[in-house]
Order: sequence, then structure tokens, then C-alpha cells
Amino acid sequence: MVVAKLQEKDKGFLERRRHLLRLGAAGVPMVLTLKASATEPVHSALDCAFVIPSATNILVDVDGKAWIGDGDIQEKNSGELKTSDVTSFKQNAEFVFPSGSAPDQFRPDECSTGDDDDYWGNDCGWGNDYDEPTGDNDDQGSCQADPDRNTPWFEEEGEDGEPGNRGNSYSGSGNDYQHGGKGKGKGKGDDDDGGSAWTDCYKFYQISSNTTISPADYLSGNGSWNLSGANGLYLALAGKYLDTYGNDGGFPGISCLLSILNYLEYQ
Amino acid sequence: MKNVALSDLPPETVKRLLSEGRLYLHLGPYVTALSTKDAGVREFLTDMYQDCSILVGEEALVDFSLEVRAPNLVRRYIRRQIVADPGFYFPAVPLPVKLGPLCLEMGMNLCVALQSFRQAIFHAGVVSDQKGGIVIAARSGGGKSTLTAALMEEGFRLLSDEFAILCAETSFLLAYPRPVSLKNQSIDVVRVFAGADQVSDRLTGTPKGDIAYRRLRKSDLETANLPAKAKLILFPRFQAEAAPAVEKMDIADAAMQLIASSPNYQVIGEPAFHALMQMLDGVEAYEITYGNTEDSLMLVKDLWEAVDG
Amino acid sequence: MVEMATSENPHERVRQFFCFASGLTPLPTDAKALSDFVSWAQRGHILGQVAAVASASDNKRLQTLLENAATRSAYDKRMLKFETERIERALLGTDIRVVLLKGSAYVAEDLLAGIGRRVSDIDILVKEEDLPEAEKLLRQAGWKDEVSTANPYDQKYYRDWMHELPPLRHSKRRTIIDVHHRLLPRTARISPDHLAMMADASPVGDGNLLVFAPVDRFIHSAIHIFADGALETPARSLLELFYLFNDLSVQERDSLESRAAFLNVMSPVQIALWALKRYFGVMVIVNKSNISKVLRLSIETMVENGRAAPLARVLLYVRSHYLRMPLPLLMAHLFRKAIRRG
Amino acid sequence: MTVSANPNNDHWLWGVYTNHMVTHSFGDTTFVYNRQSGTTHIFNLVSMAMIEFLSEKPRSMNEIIRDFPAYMGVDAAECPAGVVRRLFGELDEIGLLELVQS
Repeated sequence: MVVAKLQEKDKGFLERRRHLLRLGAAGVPMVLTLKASATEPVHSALDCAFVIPSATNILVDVDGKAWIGDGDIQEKNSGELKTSDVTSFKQNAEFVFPSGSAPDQFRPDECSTGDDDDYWGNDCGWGNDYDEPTGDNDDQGSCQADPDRNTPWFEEEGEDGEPGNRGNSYSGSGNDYQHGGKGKGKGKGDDDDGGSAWTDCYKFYQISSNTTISPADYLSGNGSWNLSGANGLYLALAGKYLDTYGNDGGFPGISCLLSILNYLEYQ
Repeated sequence: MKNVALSDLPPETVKRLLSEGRLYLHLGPYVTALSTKDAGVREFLTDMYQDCSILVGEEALVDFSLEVRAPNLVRRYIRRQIVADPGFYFPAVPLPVKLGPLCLEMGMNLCVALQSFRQAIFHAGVVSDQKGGIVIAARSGGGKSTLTAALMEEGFRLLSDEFAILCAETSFLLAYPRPVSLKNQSIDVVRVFAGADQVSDRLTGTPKGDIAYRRLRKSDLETANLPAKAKLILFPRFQAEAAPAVEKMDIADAAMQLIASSPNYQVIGEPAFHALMQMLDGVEAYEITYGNTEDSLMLVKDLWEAVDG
Repeated sequence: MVEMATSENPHERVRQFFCFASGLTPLPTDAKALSDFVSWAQRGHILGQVAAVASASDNKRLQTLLENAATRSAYDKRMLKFETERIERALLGTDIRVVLLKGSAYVAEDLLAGIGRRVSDIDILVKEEDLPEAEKLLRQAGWKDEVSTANPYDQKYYRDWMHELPPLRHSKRRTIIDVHHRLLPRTARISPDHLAMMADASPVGDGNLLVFAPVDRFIHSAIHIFADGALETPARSLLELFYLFNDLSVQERDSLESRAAFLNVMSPVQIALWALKRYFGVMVIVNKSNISKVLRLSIETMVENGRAAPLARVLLYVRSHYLRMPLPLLMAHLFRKAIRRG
Repeated sequence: MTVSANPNNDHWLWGVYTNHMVTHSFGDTTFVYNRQSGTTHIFNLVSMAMIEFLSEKPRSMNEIIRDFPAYMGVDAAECPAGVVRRLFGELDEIGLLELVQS
């Protein structure tokens, strides 16, 4: 550069400078920095919303395990759920999230009717019992891979993948996993529950059809999340999904959520 | 490779090229490879972009690749969503499948905003006549697109509805004409003055309300390789019932707002700084407030007449 | 060479692409081959690196794309350089010696490996005893706790178990700095001798900043990529390894394995050499028996099938975590992280 | 406060990285592009005056506090040390000040 020559020192020049100095003494910055990097499109990322067109329900147990599906569950005023509905909901769930997935505030407070999933729902138990499908010797590998049993992204690798059209050698094992997991969960539940027709070991959340979720609504000005209600739970699970699988699986709404998380990360 | 108009390609060729991801749309400074299997998106494209230039032949070197598709799992789970995938980290919003055209348009905008670093991009509409260009800065609810579409009917050519694309070497504005996106009430306003056949079907229930697109004009495509020198920068403010008003803006304020609206100014660095400063040396900037389209046109025409040719 | 049509065999194809990308082979002139390669490079975010080694072409479209990518990589480089300078400023007048890691080191030394990297954070290494003072000074210079890890759980987790401070984000510039005091977490299965590496580091110019010696630089990159979970961007990671390897003298290359053995990081270095041999035809002898077949398969799937390899990625992700922390800790971390994100 | 982050060390002379600056003025406002950071800043008459003052010759912090008011044509009361320090800090933070000699 060359430092720009001082502007013509017109009559007002010194006075304007004095005025600025007084502002400086009052704490006004003398240098402004322009922030331009990707502000605009990224801001529009914050505006994103997604629509859940058909009714979507979420079942959460005391450990924070969660099932997402479209089945219904009868609920008493006390909040107890019909056990057989619960079993069938779990069986037909589209997604199963492992223990710890649903944040505390979404879980049932207590569980007096026996919790049928406690036994095998803890941390990594659900991984190690199975043969490692790919022959990896790291048993631990299966822990992380485990939750995908109900999130069949490898069935649909490539955009043409139709349900059930398993594209590669991994998917077979994913499928086995899925069935193994479910069979076990169900059997156990039946055994434990015996005759009890109602259970308070779960909470049931419903999202009606055509619900629009704008993740940014759950975001406070300082970037922390304040999730509540069924939609908040949905976002929490989407976040969990994102943590594990990234954006590949197409969990509904995930791109929108990711765009916001990216915004927070890259702004 | 040769250029043909999209409308010259038989529908089955368009369909095949789109499904193979080899429909190379050559528009303004960019070549975009489009890929979709969605019939709604294809229909929108063949209608709104019918006069656009398509590169035909072997494989092209493209600036952007954009795939508009149903997200994998969604197809199975919620069957009615669609997503634009520009092939980089920035994810698009999944939308119900009937909103595919919106997805396409947003995806194309994202490509330019986030992957193009040769020209400085500012969020603004641009129109021009032989005198030079008018930059209409984007402000939420400011009415940029409505005003842009209205000026198109007043004999101005459309450079872009979404981006002021500033050439770093010449500090001239480049054209990237695309269908003008109209929201809510402005859809009917534009249908009235541009003719209903110039406006696409209304997409309802988008995250931004109703959206429709004003068709690309052949004349704007034919002049798309002509740059324009900016002469006037407007910051529109629409206020229901407001009396029309004009306020001259400090160029420094205008510069600040433009930089804040740029997705790539920071990335380009010094050439963008020089180009922007050079552009601003030759312009005046105004904030205009208005309550209806007639008022906004009147204000702009007055300001434009005062600008030297 | 015969006509440059791209091979159908995925391994051959990727190998050919890496040759173009690293400048070993001139870019193809055949339109189809060129466009296949360019779109591969675009997807892998390595066009900036390609631009740095490609010779000028009279293909105007190609030049345009390369310039576009070069502008983007110049920006990253500028950012890294400036942030590095800011770190030096923050620690001015102290005896703290900072080793620049990864991108910031490559940029400081103007290495080819520093071009075209997309980096959102800076990694530095300081001696553990200097950690409190370094942290204090960086905080004074405007680096604050990153919001997403400012919670007590993460703070404790990082401080107790990790090899770095919780990430600090500059309150004005929003850039992130990771201050390491080891190269892998305390809990890691392998424990690189970072003190030996620091002892061999040398200053950049006449300032307080240090960089690893070339052999250690390669070794650290291998650790980062194969033991620290950086293979999310396989093309970029492998190119980086290639450039770092390429910058080594014959003697340095010969000393790699003994140095790796001395530093206790044999396995990632062997994997790195195996990958360089497989994809760049680098002439090294690799003892494959030390490398898990599954791991090799995962890497091959990642590299040769591009991003469409979710399971391979999960395996690599878990593996890198596995290398870094014992199982209960890993699970606890993954789950707490999951809850917290909610 | 530690010595390191603090420019008070009287052996340290501060100048301006003039080669890193590209400027363009609109009236009293100057747009400053910093080549090193790639960032654009907006300076007012006071911050520009400090840049000019320090490009004349490098100075220590004490000299800056002592001599800047006179350079501005005001007495010290109108340009107190606190304001000068903060202004210095703003310029230092955006990477335009160079430690010339220590």
C-alpha cells in the first residue's frame, strides 16, 4: 500500500476526528471487520425446515432406547401404554436407536411394570453377542455398526436402490443383524411382561402428518439446543443418527439439521 | 461439443441425459451437469429453460454437478421427499417431491454461491439497459425479485435475479439469467404484468410459502454474454401502505451490506476487493421504500433518468 | 502409453487418477477420460492440488476449473498462514515452543502437501508442562471454549482422556485451534513417542514455531490418517501422504521403518506405505501380515468406491476410536455425545 | 496480564505491515484489505491516523501513548491512554501491527 493520503483537511476534519475520539473513549470500536464468508447462503441454511408428510410416532424406554414407526399405541390417561401395542410397534419400527439415544427429558420417569429391554439394552451388549459380520476381529467394531440394523442405508446404496435391493456384500449381514435384534427384543419382552396388559416403561410421542419442523426454532441465540416436545425428540434422534452415520442415510430431515450444525461449525 | 437449445432435444433424449447426469446446461459463465429422475423437475426444466443452451456430445468439464433426487432412505420411509445434492458438504433441504423445481433452483443457487470463486458474487438481482446496470440488493422481504421482474417488463434485460456476479478483471457484472423466483403475493402481481403464461405453476407449502417462477426470456439468454457496468445500487424496502420514499446511501454503507451478502468475497480476497471498490467508484446507492410495485417502478425510473448514460 | 481411456477396473482407475492428480502423469487429453478424472477430483476436493501440479493447458474450460480450485486453495492457505502468525503473536515473548502440525506446518514450509487442503482448524503441539501457560495466553488472545464442547462433560473428557485441549474457537475470527500435548490420546492403543519427535523438530525461520523433521512429518501424517480417523477424505489424505513421501530423500525413506519402530508407531506407517504402494506404485517393501485384512479392505472400499461406502467408513471410524480409547470409555463417550447433541 | 500478550515492553517497537494493506477511501471511511488475513476492515479517521502515525516510524507503546495525541492535534485529555491502548489492540488483533525491533 501505500497508506492513503489524509483526506483534505477541511474545516470539519479535525472536529470529526475529535468526535470519533470521544466515541472511542465511550468504547465504540475504531475498526470494523467485515464478515463475509458464506454468510448469506449459510444463513438460509438456518431457515431450512422439513415436512413430515405422514404421521410418525416415537416410542422411548427408560434407557433412552427409541423406536420410530407409524404404528399406533393405545394410551391410558395415566400415560400407561398397552403392552401388546408396544410390542407390535417395536416390531414394525422403521428405526431403532440404541440405549441412550433419547435425551433424559424424553424418557419415562419411572418404570414399575418391569423393563423388558434393560437386560440387553445396555451399552455394548447388543453388539458383542453376534458374529462380526465382516469378519473383523475387532469386536468393538460391531458396537458402532450395531445401530444400523434398522437403518438400511446400505440396502439402498446408490440412488436406485429399492427397498430390499441389497447392493453389496455388507448388507446381508446388516439384515441378519436386524432380524436377530428384533427377535430377541420381542421374545424377551413377552416373557417378562407375562400377563401385564399395560406398561409405564415407555413414553409415546406422536407427530401428526404434514408437521413442519424448523430446527432453528429449537436453537437459542447462543447456539445451544433447547429440544422439547415430539418434534424436539425427533431432532434429538436425527442428531444421534447424524453423529453415527453422517448425512448419507437420508434419515428424514437430516440434511436440514446438518446444514444447521454445519452452520454452527463453520460460521 | 456443440450447443443446442434445450427445446431442440427430443423429450426422450432430455430424459436419458438427465437420468445419466449428463445434461450440461450452459448458462452465463457456468456449465452445470444436471441429474434427475424426477418427472416434475424434468417438466419444469424443459419448460422454464426451453431456450437455454445445452452442451451436447461427449463428456463435458463442468463447473457444478447437481443431482435432484429422492434421498435414499426417504424413498422407503417417507416417500414424498426430494433433495438437491450438489455433491459437496453443504446439504440441501429435503422437500416434498412436488417441490422438486424449488429444489432444483435452490441447488443451482447453492452451486454458484458456494463453489464458484472466479467472480465475486453478491446477493442481488441485476437488470440493465444500454446505460448500464442496476443492482437490486437482497433484503428479507425487500421485494428484490418482484422489482426485478417488473423492470424486465419495462425494457430492462435480466442479468440475474439472485446474484450480482462481478468480474474481477473488469469489475463489470456478468449475466446468469435464470427463472425469477416469486413468492406469495408477488406471484399474482407478476402474472398480471408479465402474462400468466410467463409464470410457472405455483408451488405451495414450501418453507418460504408459495413460490412460482417467471420464465426465462429468449432475449435475456441471447444477450447473456454481454457484461454490464453497474451504475445504480438499490436497497429496496417494501412496507405495506408506505408512501414512496428515496434516501441516498453512503457508498461505504452500501459496500458493507454487499460484502455481508457475499458467499465468496472472503475466499477470492484481493481481486474481489479491487473489483468491488472499482465498481463502487462509479455508482450511486439509494434506499427506496414503497408500498406497491407501481411506486417502486416510479422511484427507480426517476433515479435511473438522473443517472448519466 | 496407450489411449487414455479410463480403466474399468476400479483399482486401476483410481491408481490412474492418482497419477494425474499428483502430476506423475500429465492430464489426459481425451475428453471422456479428462472429464471422468476432473469430476473425481471435484468430488474428492482435490482439484486445488491438481491445479498446483498440472501444467498449463490450452483447454480453456480446464484452465477455468483449475483456477477456480486454485483460488479456493489459496484462501485456505492464507487462512492457515494468518492463524499461524496469530498464534506466534499470542505467545510472543515466552519460551513456549509450539510445533505446528499438519496443514499449518505444510503451509509454513511451503510444501506441496499444503496446497489444496481444506482446513477449518489449526493443530499445534506443545509440551505438557507448557500447556497451562499456552492455554492462558491463547485465551487472552481471543480463543475461547468452543460452544459445542464447553459443557462440563466434554471439558472433563478432553482434559482427562484426550491428547488435546478442548477445541478453542477464536471469538472474532471463528477459527478453531486444537492444542495437543500428545499425538494420540492417553488411552490410545499405540503411543507415539512425541517427545522424541519434538526433540528433532526445527524452527520455521527465526521464530518460536517449530515443525517436525521430514521423516517425522510423514509419520505423523500416517498416524493422523490411519490411527486418528482422518480417512473421511481418502483421496486428499493419500495425496498428502504421497507428497510428504515424495519430499523425502532416499536416506530418509530408508529410515522410515526404523524410525517408526523407535517411535512405536509401526502399524499406521506400514498401512501408509502399503497404500502408497497400492495407489501410487511407490517402491517400498511392505509387510502386509501386520496389516489387518479388514482394514485393507475398508481402505480399498473407501478409496476405490468413493464416498459410497458407509460401512467401510463406520469400520474405519470405529477402528480409529478403538485405537484411541479403551472400549468402555469409547462407548460412554459415543453415548454421552449422542445424548448431549439432543 | 502477562508480558507476552502485552505490548508494554519498552524494548518492543511497533510498526505497520504496510505491504499487507490495500486501502480505498469513500469520504472519511477507508476500506482496508489485509493481504495476510484476507479480511476487509473499515477504518475511520482515528484508526487511519494511527496507521499513518505508526508508518512514519516504529514506536514503543509508551511513545505511542505519549505522542499520538499531539499527532492528532488534541491534548492528552482528549486522547487518553486507555483509548490509545484499545485502538492499538484493535489494530494488533487484525494483524496489521508488526513487532519491528525487540
